[in-house]
Amino acid sequence: MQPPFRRLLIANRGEIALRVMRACRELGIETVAVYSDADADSLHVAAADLAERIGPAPAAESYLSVEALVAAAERSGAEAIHPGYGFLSESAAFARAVEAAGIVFVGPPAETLAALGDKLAARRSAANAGVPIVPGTTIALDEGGAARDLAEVGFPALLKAAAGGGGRGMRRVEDPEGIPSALAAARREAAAAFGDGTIYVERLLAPARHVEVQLLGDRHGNLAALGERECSVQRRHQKLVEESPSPALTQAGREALAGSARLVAGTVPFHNAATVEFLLDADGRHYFLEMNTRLQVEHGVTELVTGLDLVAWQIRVAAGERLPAEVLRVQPRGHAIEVRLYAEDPHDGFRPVAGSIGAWRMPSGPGVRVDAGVTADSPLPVEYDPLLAKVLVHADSRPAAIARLRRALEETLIGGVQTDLSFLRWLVHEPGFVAGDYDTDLVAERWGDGPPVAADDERLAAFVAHEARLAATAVPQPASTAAAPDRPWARAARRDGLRRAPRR
Amino acid sequence: MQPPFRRLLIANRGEIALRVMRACRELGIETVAVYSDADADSLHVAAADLAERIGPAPAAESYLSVEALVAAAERSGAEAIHPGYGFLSESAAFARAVEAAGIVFVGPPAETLAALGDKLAARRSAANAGVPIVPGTTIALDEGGAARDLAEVGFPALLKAAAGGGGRGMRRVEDPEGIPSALAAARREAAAAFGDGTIYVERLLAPARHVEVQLLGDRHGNLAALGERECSVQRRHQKLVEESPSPALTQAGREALAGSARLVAGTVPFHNAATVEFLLDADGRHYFLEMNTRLQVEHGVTELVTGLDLVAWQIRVAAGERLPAEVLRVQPRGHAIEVRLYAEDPHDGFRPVAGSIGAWRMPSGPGVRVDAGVTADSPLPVEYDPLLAKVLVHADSRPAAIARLRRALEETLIGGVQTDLSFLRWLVHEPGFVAGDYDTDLVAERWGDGPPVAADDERLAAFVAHEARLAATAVPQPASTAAAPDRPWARAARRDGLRRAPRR
Amino acid sequence: MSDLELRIADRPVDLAEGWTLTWLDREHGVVLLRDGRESKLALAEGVGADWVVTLDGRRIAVTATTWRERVLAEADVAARTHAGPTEVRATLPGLVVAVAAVRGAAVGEGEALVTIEAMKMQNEVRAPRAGRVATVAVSPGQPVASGALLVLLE
Amino acid sequence: MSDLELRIADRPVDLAEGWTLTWLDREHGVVLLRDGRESKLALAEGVGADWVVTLDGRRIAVTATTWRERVLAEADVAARTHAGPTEVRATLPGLVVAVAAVRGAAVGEGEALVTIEAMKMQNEVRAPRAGRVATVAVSPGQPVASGALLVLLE
Repeated sequence: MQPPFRRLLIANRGEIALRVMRACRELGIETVAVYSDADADSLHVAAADLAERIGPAPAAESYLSVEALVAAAERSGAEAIHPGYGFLSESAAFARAVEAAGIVFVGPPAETLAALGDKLAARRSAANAGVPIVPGTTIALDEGGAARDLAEVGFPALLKAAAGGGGRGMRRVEDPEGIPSALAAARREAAAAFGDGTIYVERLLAPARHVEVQLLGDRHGNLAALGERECSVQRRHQKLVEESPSPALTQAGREALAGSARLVAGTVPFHNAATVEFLLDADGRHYFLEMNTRLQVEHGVTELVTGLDLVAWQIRVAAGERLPAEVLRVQPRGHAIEVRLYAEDPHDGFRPVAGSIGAWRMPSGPGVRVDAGVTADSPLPVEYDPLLAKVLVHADSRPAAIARLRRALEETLIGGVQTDLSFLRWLVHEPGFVAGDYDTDLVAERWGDGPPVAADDERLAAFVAHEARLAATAVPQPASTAAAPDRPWARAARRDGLRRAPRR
Repeated sequence: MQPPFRRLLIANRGEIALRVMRACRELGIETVAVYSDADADSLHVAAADLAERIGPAPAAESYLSVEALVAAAERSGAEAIHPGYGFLSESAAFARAVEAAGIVFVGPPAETLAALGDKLAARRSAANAGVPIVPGTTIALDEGGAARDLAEVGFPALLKAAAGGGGRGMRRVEDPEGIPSALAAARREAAAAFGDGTIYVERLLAPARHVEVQLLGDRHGNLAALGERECSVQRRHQKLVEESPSPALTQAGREALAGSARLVAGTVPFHNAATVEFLLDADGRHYFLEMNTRLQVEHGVTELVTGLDLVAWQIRVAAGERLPAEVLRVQPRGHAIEVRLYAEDPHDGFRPVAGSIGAWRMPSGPGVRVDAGVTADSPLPVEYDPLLAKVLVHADSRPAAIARLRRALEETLIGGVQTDLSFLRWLVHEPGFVAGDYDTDLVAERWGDGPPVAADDERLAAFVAHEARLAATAVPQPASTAAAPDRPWARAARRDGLRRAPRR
Repeated sequence: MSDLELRIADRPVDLAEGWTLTWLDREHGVVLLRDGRESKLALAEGVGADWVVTLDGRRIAVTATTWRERVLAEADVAARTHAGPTEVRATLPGLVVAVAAVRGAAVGEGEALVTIEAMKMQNEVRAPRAGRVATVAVSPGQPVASGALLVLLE
Repeated sequence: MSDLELRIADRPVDLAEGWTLTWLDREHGVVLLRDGRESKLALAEGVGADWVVTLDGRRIAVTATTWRERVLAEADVAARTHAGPTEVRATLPGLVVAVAAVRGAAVGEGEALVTIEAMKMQNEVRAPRAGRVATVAVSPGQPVASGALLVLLE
């Protein structure tokens, strides 16, 4: 196969930059990484054929700089740009600047990004197309009318940023008294994050499940709905775990969801990859939330059950290729689950933590896929998203996938910082999750900050610390290795030295 | 699901021991590792719930000791034993001793191991069942009649051990003069390896492809033929690369092969997993070679295209479970390729090399599976098979699988010893392999000892050595890290020290 | 046995019995634990008396002090009983986006003092006790390092 | 530049130009190479003058000698020109399964001397040159370490 492009720039960092590079390598496309000063030593830079510096550490001056990115693409001779997710992936201005420079933007048309980036306008379009939307306003809130609008929508309500996404600019409001402070906070966060403080309100549906449909379209009018992903395990309205198929959907519900997703996509000119997000209420009715015009973090779940490489297809349809019948008619097989490894403390409100990775052992073997952005001893730049890696499993049934995920998480070991691994290891044994019976309140209602450390674990930790301190005191270094911690030829000697250390 | 057994002992080491343990963990079965003195620090021991020492380093006194293994199983309370491949996996005596101790043997019935372990008897049975066999003798050679028998079969001919397998006790004979020395060598090797020097002869079919059919049966008479594996990339009659489906088979050929495999299995009482091996001649006719009554190294290729976990099914059918319709009727999807990473020098006749692993970087990301038995800094016990790991890829077509394999091998890095990685990286660009047009002579005819090092690579290696020597001389160690090469708290300081080293 | 005292969250803790520990990777503190029924991977990271043990993905801070260290620590506590002002410091590096604290103002425990954006989240730094704001050390738009002084409470 | 001379298989080799090298893991010798068009991972393992560089999975032995080392090496070679007997040694640890060499017998270059089984393979150790067997140092059934003397040829 002729490569779709000769050279492609990835306007992103971390695991998704590596993911896109892998697709490029397999397609025979040369890769260009970009990096801020905080990322000069990051994995994604080492993995690329070429690397371009785009600015200092703050994202606003690097990964969010349209100018710096387009200049890097021109300098490196890239024929296309893949934006990944986050950063500028849904920016119509970026897509327009890229196309204006004669470079192909791997994503939907700029006008579609603009139309669907306005979440309020998207709500109106979906409603007009006959798709049920979450009850709420379809026009912007203002301070004067907010009390009346929220009273109509009902409490608890959710304030959301029209330019929003990823849970930012979102605030829950319990009662009329809470409106002014919540509205001010939501506006401030939205303005800071998106440069647009427009806020609207939706009724807070609870209990509800978050289910989304993956779409893939070519430039010739073909559109595939590639099944759904269940994403109800969330904290701060951000996903932690995703699976496909959803344990909450009947076959009829699944088809209805795909139909609604196609209707939403039909309201705009569309090609490339996008995801239509819905809430599912306790009765299984679905309500349109928003359409994300980019690759999702959790795309791998769909790749596992369909056997398709979505990133490769994004690039191929961007180059004008047609989706073949095998893609348009693909049948999902088995069950896939993804868990996200974050540098966050699940015992302290999933607070992001800073620092540096120590040990880094990822699972492998049958049915396990790992997409990682860091490795042992990687520093964690505090400026960016704390996502470290995704562990995905695939098996022939949901129980088998959960068993595999348990096994995979038992093989996983991360040092240096607290991660959500402790939460994930709890989750895969949580009866509701195991039964498929959970909703977006799972983390808040069933986890909180997690159980206290069990007395047995405290005693075991004490035993380990005891042994560790004794070993640290007791092992004198052989003189020959004293000056050589980083010389390869000293490894064997050092290893032998360690073996002589007393075991208990 | 109720676990099929409470506790299972794995009578093996290396990657296959880890593979079986993963299946057990997913089934909720506790695992017991066994180890010789050479393996006390090996990965498979650390991965098990329990570990039992079974003897000194030589395999004859440890992994081949029926007595030591059965005793270890009894000591540890194991309800079942999985033999892996190699070692005692096809030993009827072992299977009988296991069953006599009231422990379940995860494999076909002992009488079946005995019947098919005699390759000569198996040839006769297959021929009687109407399956074409490779032309040759169906009775043992003796020194007196060998010249006459070989003259009838024709030259070149292949001497094979009746108790054989894995290429041992096999010798090629070009002409009548070569018979005595080849027969003596084959007998000696066979006697040493299997305790039985019985030899027979087959005509050496060339060009020929090696294609095999995976069988899986339960104790209730259900038998699934799970597609074929093409295994023609070999050195010393041992496989290096396997793929499924075979690029050499038409759909009709595929069905004929599966039919022959079922006929061979029908000559014996059968359940659990086995593989029927065939040669395919240039006209696409197939000839029965042998039936291996155990899991194959390359079983993962079939797992990727079928989505089934063969090891889990081995254990489940051993416990009496029935194969469901989804297994019996499974349809393969996509294309899978496995490459084996060996501690062997492909530039010197694939000679096994000893030593210790240094760097160890395995590929990951979409469509890549790794089953490894070692990790960074692992010593390589010289007593055992030099297989280090298997890298498997799965994609929607053969060209996409090859592209993925190229990408995966570019991510792979192994230090400390020469491996066959250089051969594999050549192979995935070799025009015949890429076209699917290759046979068992590929390695001998197209690789030999590989091309000489290119002049550009010599200059690049010189550059790297130059920089490495300068760096080794130039970087003084900060005093604070001098005594602490193995203390975790010194890592950050040392890393910072390294970052200050001059870059070029 | 040793004279080490093990504490978690400042409570003394007994040592688990029946386990063995094997180092798999000393540089990174990876250990294998076995009790004759199961095995598990864990981490031991630390220096001197201060260790973090990671079990099932959870980091547990453990102090392992010698008799000598305990005697010295008691003397230290005694010297500190004359309590002074409270320093409120940043726990994460980030960008100050709002400052609610006003010099001289009285604040209640839990009252918001400063908002810092880090890793895409806005975090409110709150007063650890009631008091009076003696110093405001930062202003909006200012990046702060981890551990930087934000507010001094009297 | 330096005064290092680079040799592969005892031939001097020029240094590739236009490449940059970055250390990714010094302990294991992992380096990243870039030339402005592509990047590749490689390994540099060694000590002193003797290095093994792994490119595309292939280990290439390279010597990097200083002027001083070269002068010393020349003196060493001069001293060795009075050739003595040839020691045939095991290149792998294994088990001696057959000994064809007979003390006092003449052997041709390439003739089998000893068969060693290692890693499930039988390997024949052959005479590196024609000569006479002065000593047979092993017998069948004997395990040998890597580097062990097998046969002395005169």
